[in-house]
Amino acid sequence: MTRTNGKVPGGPVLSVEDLAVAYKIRGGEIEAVQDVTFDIQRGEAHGIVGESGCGKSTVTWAILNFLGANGYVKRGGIKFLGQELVGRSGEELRRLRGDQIAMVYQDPMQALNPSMRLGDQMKEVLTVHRGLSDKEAEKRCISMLERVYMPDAANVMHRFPHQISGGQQQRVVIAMALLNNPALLIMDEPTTALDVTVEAAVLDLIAELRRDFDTGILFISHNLGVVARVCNKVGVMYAGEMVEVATTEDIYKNPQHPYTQGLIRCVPKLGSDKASSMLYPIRGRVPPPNNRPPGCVYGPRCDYFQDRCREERPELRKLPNGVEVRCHFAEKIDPSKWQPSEDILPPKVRQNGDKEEYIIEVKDLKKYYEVQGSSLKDVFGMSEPRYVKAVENATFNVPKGKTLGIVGESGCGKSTLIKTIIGLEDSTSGDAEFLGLDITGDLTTRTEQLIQELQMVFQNPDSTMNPSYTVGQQIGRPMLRFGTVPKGEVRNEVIKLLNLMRLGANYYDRLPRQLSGGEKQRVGIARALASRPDLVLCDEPVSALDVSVQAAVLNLLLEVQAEYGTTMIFIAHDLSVVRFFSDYVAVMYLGQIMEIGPADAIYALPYHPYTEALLSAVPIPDPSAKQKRIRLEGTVPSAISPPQGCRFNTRCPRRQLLPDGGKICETETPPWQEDERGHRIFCHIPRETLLTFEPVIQTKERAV
Amino acid sequence: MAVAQPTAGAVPSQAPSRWAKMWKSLSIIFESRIATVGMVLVLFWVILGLISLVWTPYPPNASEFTQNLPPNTTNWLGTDHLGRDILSRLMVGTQVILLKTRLPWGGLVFPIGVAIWGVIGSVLVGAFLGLNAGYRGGWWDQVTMQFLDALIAFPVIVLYLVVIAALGQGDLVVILAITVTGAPGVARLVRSLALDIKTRDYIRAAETRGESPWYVMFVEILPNARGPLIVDSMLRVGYAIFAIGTLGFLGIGLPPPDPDWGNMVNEARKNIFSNQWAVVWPSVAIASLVIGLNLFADGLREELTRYQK
Amino acid sequence: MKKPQISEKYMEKIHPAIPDAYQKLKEGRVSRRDFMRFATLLGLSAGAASIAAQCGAPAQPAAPPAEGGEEAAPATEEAAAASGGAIKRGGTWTSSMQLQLLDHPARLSWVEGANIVRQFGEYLTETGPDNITRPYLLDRWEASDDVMTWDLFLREGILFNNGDELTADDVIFTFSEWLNPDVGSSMLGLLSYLSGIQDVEKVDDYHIRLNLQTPNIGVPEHLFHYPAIVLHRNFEGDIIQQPVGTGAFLLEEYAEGERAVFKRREDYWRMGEDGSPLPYLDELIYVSTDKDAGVAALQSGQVNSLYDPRPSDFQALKDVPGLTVRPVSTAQCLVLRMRVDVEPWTDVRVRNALKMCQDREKIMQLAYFGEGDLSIDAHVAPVHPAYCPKDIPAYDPEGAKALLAEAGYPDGLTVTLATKNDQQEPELAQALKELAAAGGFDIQLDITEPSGYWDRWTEVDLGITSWTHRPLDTMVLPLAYIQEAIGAWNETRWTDEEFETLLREAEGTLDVEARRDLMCQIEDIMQERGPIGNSFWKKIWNITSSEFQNVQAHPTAYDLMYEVWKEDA
Amino acid sequence: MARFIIRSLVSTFITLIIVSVALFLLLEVGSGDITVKILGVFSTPEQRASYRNQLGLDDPVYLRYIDWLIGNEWRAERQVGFDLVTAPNPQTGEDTWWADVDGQLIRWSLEEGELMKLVRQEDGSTVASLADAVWTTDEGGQESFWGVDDKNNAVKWVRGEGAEVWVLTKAGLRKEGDGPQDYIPLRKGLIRGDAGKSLQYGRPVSVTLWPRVRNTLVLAGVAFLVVMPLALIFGIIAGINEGKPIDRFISVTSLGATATPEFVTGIFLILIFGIWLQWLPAVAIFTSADAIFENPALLALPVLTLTAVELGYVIRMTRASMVEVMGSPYIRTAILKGMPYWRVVARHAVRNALMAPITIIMLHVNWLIGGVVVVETIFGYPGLGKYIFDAAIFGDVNAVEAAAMLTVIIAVLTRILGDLAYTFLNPRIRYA
Repeated sequence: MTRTNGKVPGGPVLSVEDLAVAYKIRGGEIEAVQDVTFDIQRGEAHGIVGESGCGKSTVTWAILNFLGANGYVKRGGIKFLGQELVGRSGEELRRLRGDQIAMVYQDPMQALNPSMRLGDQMKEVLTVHRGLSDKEAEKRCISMLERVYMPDAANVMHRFPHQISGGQQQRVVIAMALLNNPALLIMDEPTTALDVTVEAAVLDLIAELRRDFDTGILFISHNLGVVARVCNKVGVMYAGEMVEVATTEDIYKNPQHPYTQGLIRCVPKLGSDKASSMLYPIRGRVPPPNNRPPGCVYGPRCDYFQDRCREERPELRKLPNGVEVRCHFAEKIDPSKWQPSEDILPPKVRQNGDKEEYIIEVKDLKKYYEVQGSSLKDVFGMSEPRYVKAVENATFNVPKGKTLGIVGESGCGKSTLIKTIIGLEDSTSGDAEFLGLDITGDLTTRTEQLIQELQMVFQNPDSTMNPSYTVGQQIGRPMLRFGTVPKGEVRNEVIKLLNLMRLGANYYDRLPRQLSGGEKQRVGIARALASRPDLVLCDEPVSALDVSVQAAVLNLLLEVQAEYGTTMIFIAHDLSVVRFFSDYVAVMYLGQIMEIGPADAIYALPYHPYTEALLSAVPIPDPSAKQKRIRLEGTVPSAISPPQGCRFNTRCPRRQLLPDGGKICETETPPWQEDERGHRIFCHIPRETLLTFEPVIQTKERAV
Repeated sequence: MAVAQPTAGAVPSQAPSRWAKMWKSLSIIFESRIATVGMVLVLFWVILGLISLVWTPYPPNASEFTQNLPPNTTNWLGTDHLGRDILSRLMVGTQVILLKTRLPWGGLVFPIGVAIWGVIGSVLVGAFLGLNAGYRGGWWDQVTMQFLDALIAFPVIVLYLVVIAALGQGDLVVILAITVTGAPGVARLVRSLALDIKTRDYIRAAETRGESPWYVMFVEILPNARGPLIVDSMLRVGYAIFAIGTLGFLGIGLPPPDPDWGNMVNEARKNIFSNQWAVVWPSVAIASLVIGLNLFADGLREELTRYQK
Repeated sequence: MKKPQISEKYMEKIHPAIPDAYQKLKEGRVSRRDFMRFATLLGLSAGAASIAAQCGAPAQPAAPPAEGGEEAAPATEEAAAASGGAIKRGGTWTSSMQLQLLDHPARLSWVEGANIVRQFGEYLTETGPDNITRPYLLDRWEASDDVMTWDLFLREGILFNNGDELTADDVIFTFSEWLNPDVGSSMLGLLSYLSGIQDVEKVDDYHIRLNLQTPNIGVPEHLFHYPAIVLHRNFEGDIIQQPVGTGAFLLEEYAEGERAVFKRREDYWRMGEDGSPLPYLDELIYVSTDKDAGVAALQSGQVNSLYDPRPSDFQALKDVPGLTVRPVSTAQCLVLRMRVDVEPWTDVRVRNALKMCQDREKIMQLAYFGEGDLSIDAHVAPVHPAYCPKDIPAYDPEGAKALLAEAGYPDGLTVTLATKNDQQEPELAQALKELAAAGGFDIQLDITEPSGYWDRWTEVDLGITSWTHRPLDTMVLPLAYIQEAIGAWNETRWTDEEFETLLREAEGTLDVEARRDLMCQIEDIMQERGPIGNSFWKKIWNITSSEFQNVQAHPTAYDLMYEVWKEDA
Repeated sequence: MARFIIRSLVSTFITLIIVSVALFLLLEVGSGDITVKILGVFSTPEQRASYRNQLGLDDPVYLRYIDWLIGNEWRAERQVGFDLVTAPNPQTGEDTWWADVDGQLIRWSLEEGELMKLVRQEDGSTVASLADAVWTTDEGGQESFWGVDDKNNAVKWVRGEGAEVWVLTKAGLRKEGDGPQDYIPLRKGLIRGDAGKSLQYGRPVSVTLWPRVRNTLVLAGVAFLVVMPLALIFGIIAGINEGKPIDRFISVTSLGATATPEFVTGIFLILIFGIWLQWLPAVAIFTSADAIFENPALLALPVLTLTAVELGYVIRMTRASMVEVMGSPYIRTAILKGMPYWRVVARHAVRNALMAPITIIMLHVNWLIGGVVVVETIFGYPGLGKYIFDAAIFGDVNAVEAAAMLTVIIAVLTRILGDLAYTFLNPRIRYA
């Protein structure tokens, strides 16, 4: 299915030159983007990566001339198929949008009109731009939906957005974008809101479409791994500037700009762990647009900073190897000789004694929620109560001073599990003991002392702190409440903790809105530590942070663990982070732990089929790595009526290995297959068979 | 372990003084032109009312002049049908609304006016109910919301009429009526805020500290609802003044002898044929104060949302 | 115009006292108005009395004590002048008046209801706007010398609107309803001199005799008491279901709280100036609105009249073009009453001190826009026939102060004045508060809802009570100022032996002049040591669109519509 | 969706129960001794006590509530032993209560110690005769009889012990012997349309109320029909032009209109159009029951007044919603799909933007009714609002209860309508 638009092939689809975008604000204006230059050829996927606030999205809005009432292109040009877009009339732009230039957005749920049928939303692209009849449009839409592997495409046309899953919504958005076979497709973080297995499928789709449609793609992401999988060329943005543009291969293997190098050092490689590798955060933070330093914008954070960098703003220049970079000293920097400066040096991980003393022991823990149905019977409470089986028979132990990582996609019950442990919910049945004390009940059943021993670190830096109170008040509160510190000492103790978090005493009186995301997260950790707990539960503590900050926070947690010997349970959806951070890992699916054991064992053969699928879906920031492609069909079943037998049986790609196509999976609960190290797999497929799989990922260094 | 100062966090460590903080939170008002205009309007009446506590051009209830005079140099706003100075009456009329409440016992007077006490009442009751409904959820929520739904189903004026029919007139009854009619709205607002705020992680943090529900509601949640609550209260004071005016107009508002704007309109309207000014001034007073509060609230809301972003 | 003549003999036939009165009239010792009142009281038909008065009166009657008389006279003259011109028939008259439940006319307790019934029912007598009572359905009445027997002679040939003729049976039925305690008419109390229906005697079809148990001079007035509509003999208790009467209009619709609609009747017994039966108007509509809406409606011309305008309504309407305002003096007042059994009011000096603090002119100005007649501190009004004119006391705060000091309050006195926020009481109270401050009184105001005040009106120490209009002086004083009334309406607990004796005498005195002499003393006693202050008598107003002619303002706000006609707009 | 609607119905039902309890408690119990209002301030405590007994005010509150809401003849039937039925009074058409004894409608009265039986005839008149031996003897040896008296009460007479009671005749209070010892004043209850008698007008509330309800529905309906399209159009125009002069103009004007009380707007409209220009009727003078249909101009100023206040409010709501929707990602999607601007507004924005205001507007019907009270009072418009106001001022408890209940029902019904509209507009609920 190829179609040319009668445009001259050969020239770049999009050519951005010295683009500067400014926003007018009260009392002046802010240049959000400066001097951005790049080209996109037909069939090329050009990625833009960078941390939040770097101006990635602004570039896309500028291309579409959708900058809002107060934004405008201040300098530079945007050429689309050779024609200048800047200064075009609204009507001309309108004709291009949706036709020649299409866009896919981060959150498909938000991007689709909640009160219009999907078919209507799709069809109008054709009827308005191409003047097709409703019937023809419908046919085209259905075939396009089928093209993006949408099951039951004809039916989906009549549905509303809320009636299909997030992955399907994104497929609809993509199909809609492709309907007119656009020359340029702009994708702004198209998979960020999706689970990892769904993300993998969507990324596969994008790669495939790029080939088939010969479309130029501008792909925006903060995730180096995602960009590596989709793009052949990458631009790295920092503080509104393009600091490096190169092929994907070059960016990952031979980063030229110190910022690019820093970014890559921040990200844990899949399979690396805290004992064998280190994360090096970039110090400082991205400057806000109205407060950028003179000279090189990256200067204050750069390890190679020199006076020239302060005085002279580097130009984006092409190095002999074709890489474009904005650095005065690009040729002179050898990343392999880089040594971390002291302030970002990660702690040495202390190996706590091998004595396996369990601090928490959980056995067959269940958590069910009662749900209300929507039938008449339910309204009058006459039907049988139904339950969401959020956690089913969870069994695990965590040794003192160790970390248990829990991975799984959204809705797998990992959050419920730790909520039950910490006592925000009571458990439905099963046993759970913390240092021999029962913790199956909720907080109201627990003693002050027990409460004090279990604390939690939260995911969202913006909501982890109460905006109404100062840092000092919030860290001090647990001390006062549990009386761990005499009243007069609280301030000193808080400052001590702040120092441990690498925050100065001057943070004591600050309000949360004066802190950056990373700082808030550190305060959150300090608050959790304030009552000197033995067990800290970390609920995705770094997933909302930019990579450079993420590394710093992970290091901090390691340091805390080293300092206090704190035991941790660590939830994340990022398998690399979990692997890096944890001693033990549990993989959950639909409320059930599928596989649990020492971290290295999970990431190596034998895999549970679900683990295998997860691993194969992880985007790896290494274009050279070979990754097995296993994709899960369908969507996660409802937790109200999970599949009988093995909960994974409806989607398991490996059940064919069993006799009868895995009939047993549908009828019988799988056995726990355990090895001598305590690595347990919840599967009917014998361990021996599982061992025969190929490793999912093979890089030059190691195979996972 | 070496402790390094993050460079970006290097801010002068001088803690800002209380006054500076207050000024800073006030300065948010001046950020918005709308809010400033609104505040000026409101302050105008507050100051006029404060002045009237010690001085008015003429005694407000004394019929010293010719009846129904148009504005002139002696009586800047003219006189009413009983020959009383309208400006003096307007000024004193501010008092009962904004500055004082007359208790039924021995002519005792309590500071702060009926409109404001009424709103304070509805905020207290509404916040209490809304917090419990929103935070505790479940049974609490069902019962509270059902009860509030019933209250909301009453047309406000009808509820006023019923309360006043049952309890008679008086400052306290008006306060009660404003409280009763306002509380459901506040409760709904606070409930929705609480529902939102309680999903925040710092609430989880407080709960995992084993804080009591009261602590969570009043210490952790309520302060974060204050922005919208203050904005809403401003609007509510406006409604209350509107309502007091309406009740006064209907002749069942604040009891005499203090002049009541609504009642001034009511009395003057009979003579509107010969004297329009006596209707215009109290009308303008009510409208300007309500507009002032609305603008103030609107501006404040805009600034607060901008601030949060 | 040729003066008609009436022989003294004719007058004598009617009542022996009339020639005497006529003599006084001729000598100018009584005003024409007083003569009229007296003569018709004794049965001389109004027409005849009026002729007699014209004959007998000197050029101008002795200055009547009140302005009301003067103003009423031109009004009638104007009407008379107009009636000489071309009377137009047809048209609709709309008025704003609150309408309540209406069933038995005898049970009426509100004038509005009487204004409805009066349009299709009639009275035996009529007290005109001039406060003079004339025969109406009666041809005439005769009273015995001892005023114990009253003969009522019915006009013949009057038809009810259902075709039946009005006879003594109807009147006797009506009396029986009044006297039946089960009906609950306020007539029962008024006719206390009749022990029962057995005292009402049918002499023939057109002649009814009343045999009084006690003498009473007020019978004709009583027969015009507003519930005293003459009923049809078959009346069953609900006038809305059975709108049968002798009046000039027919009731088309009555909905309480909404409206009443009347159409003209073709066969009414009285003839208009043009020789055809009254009424002139085709239709009357009463719309039940509150007064405020009524005022706006009158201003905009949506209605033509407004029932009993309040002073504020009068203020609002008096300058509206197209409206004619007809004021009329009344005996309505706001009494400043002091309870003489409670300190400090036990001391007559304190009472008089407070009375001296009344700057009557100013109080009337502030409380009633000056629209009244100044009063002395006695409950006798200039419109009362036997009123004895007195000087209006002056405002004397210094005197009051001295008197207070004498009574043992050299530093003044703090008192609480209770009243209701109903008519003009708050304004009066406010004005008095300021005026009395100079006299050493610090008056605290205690103003409540009307019901709140009526709950305790007889109990408060110092209060302002509103009293309504009663046509005779002797009708009001016994209600509130005698021993017997303590526990009932004697709100001040004031009794005075001399006063009571004089009052009893006045009640039995027919001769107005003689009664006036008694009243002079009664007024003096009340001024000297009485329990009330009284600054002014209210006026009321009839405000009607100017195109309506022959409109009469009545002191009790009766709508007399039969002879009203409408000019072409 | 079914669940949503049923929930809303159930909630409505509970709401009405709560409201009725609240109303009853406030007015019947909270407003002091109602007998003072009926008998007047000059009545004696003895008279009031006797009358309280006759009105059944001595019964426990819950029983009175049930009587008030659903009637009490079922309760009285247990005492009397016969079916109790109503028959119209031939003169007034008002319902009167009778015992149905074998097809004969009967009442009783005690005269001189003898029980008289009053049998209702075809034409509505009664024939009196001596009642047969009907006295029953209870344990205490007391001979008593439960029957229906001629004042629509079920009463208990005790033989030889006629109580001295104060009877309120139309003439006022009268003391009578031969009175009953106990009373159940018969009524059908509010939900069966019997709201009792208006203390102000003396007629059954239901008779006087309905014409008023009709008038108000016409007024509020017309106002609603005027306000809604205008408000939505102006709100949308302002919303899509956020920050531009036209938005400023609409916003400021609507704020001014909202902040100006109805009574001010109304007064000046009367002055200008009714009195100065005399273009429109100044007040609503109903010279006939159907005046609004005969002369629709009567509605002009009241509707205009209501419109001025309501319009501003709804415009502000709609504008805010429109602004929010126009800033939403799916509108961005639509624009970036290259949809023409008006298509974006009409097809994508309006429907979503109307969802929030429509529910709020329906909730706002309360305010409309509140405004109606004021407007009706200013214009003397004989509607429900003025009815409530007059009744409240008069202390006409029965009328206030019935009318307030009715307003609540109207408010609640519109809320259900709002819910339905919301359901219709919002597929998330429709297809949940």
